Amino acid sequence: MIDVQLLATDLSSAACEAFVRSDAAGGVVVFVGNVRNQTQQKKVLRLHFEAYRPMAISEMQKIAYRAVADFGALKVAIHHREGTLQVGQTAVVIAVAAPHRKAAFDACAFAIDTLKETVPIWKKEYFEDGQVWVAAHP
Amino acid sequence: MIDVQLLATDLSSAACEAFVRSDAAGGVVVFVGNVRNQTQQKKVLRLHFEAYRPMAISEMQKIAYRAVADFGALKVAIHHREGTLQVGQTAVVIAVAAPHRKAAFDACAFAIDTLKETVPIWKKEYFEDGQVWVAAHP
Amino acid sequence: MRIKVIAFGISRDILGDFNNQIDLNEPATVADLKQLLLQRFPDFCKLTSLRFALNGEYADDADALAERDEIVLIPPVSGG
Amino acid sequence: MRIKVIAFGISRDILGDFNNQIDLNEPATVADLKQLLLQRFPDFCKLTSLRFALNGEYADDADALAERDEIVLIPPVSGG
Repeated sequence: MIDVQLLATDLSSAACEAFVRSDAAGGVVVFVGNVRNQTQQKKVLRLHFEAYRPMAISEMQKIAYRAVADFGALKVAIHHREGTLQVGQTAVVIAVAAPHRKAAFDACAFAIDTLKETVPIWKKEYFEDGQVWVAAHP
Repeated sequence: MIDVQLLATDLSSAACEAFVRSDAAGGVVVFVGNVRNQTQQKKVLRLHFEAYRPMAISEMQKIAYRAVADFGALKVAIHHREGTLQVGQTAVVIAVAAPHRKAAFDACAFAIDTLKETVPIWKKEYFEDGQVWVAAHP
Repeated sequence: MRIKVIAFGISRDILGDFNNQIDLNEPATVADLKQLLLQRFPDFCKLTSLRFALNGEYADDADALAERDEIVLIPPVSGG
Repeated sequence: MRIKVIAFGISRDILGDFNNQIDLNEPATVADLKQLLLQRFPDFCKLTSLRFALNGEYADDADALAERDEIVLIPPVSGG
């Protein structure tokens, strides 16, 4: 019912969408988070994700199960990258299938919102003049 | 900026996602609508879409432009099927890219909600014991 | 004035083997056409809605009709 | 009681070449550990938040610590 992975290789939104497909699912919503070329008007060169692996995976699994239990999702895939990413590369893919589209939209938005709050993964952004751990300081 | 198509052949969510990708887009949301195996507890065998083609395309273009103008989307792809579809096949794909995820979610949900209200495409569902034009009657 | 209406989905079923030519007194509006259709084909009354497109755009009831317009009956849509 | 803390992201930078071993009087809670860390490494006070994980789950301030626990500092996360 759920497929959660923390990967050091390129993510595939097609694989996530294929996992959640079923004949009972009328609506599939896929969120793809990519590395932007800038953040607050500063040019981003690349970024690096580091994760507390076992807990990152267990927290993503909790999110996926809540998408099923609380939102009525049928299947959920969450794939997150670790390691170094270039601009344009995919950092996260979340695919949610549900009988109807509203549940799929709500569950997918819930999943990415919660992932950004609870999953122990840290992003360091590299600029031309330095680097910063994202969100560390107010 | 937009890619709107009404197709008699299999839809590709990968093609829609690839169209909307850009280095400035941090969030991509893709909605995939598939043919369910049942509707209101009745087993669906297949369905058939018919469209008033020129207006269906122009109404989908309006939706895509509004996703850009009103929701801040950077790029939008809307591909819709016509003809006969089997259970599990894809009826519609909507991909929206935006700098941030909330705009991408809101624009994608707006697009599919509005498509279902305004685009002149009609769906006939085939059951074991008959067929019906969907939504025609209260 | 003779008007030709194009029908899709259930509206084509309701018109049946009707030749889709309708005679209206000039000047005529979308509302006049709608009234005539509902009288001659009462099954249209059972639909959730019935809209009209004039030359590829949704029409208002007050829009005037002309002989060469492309007039399309739009029963409830169900794409997606 | 000697506790070993594991640090990720900016919390590893803040601890620097510190050996990550911390001595606490028993019984000790997450709140005690947090207080000690904030005193010895004031840069933690500048963070938006600092949470702790105990054996792979988020811990509450009142949770008791034991020597063999896996204690991980969780500065503001930024996945996705």
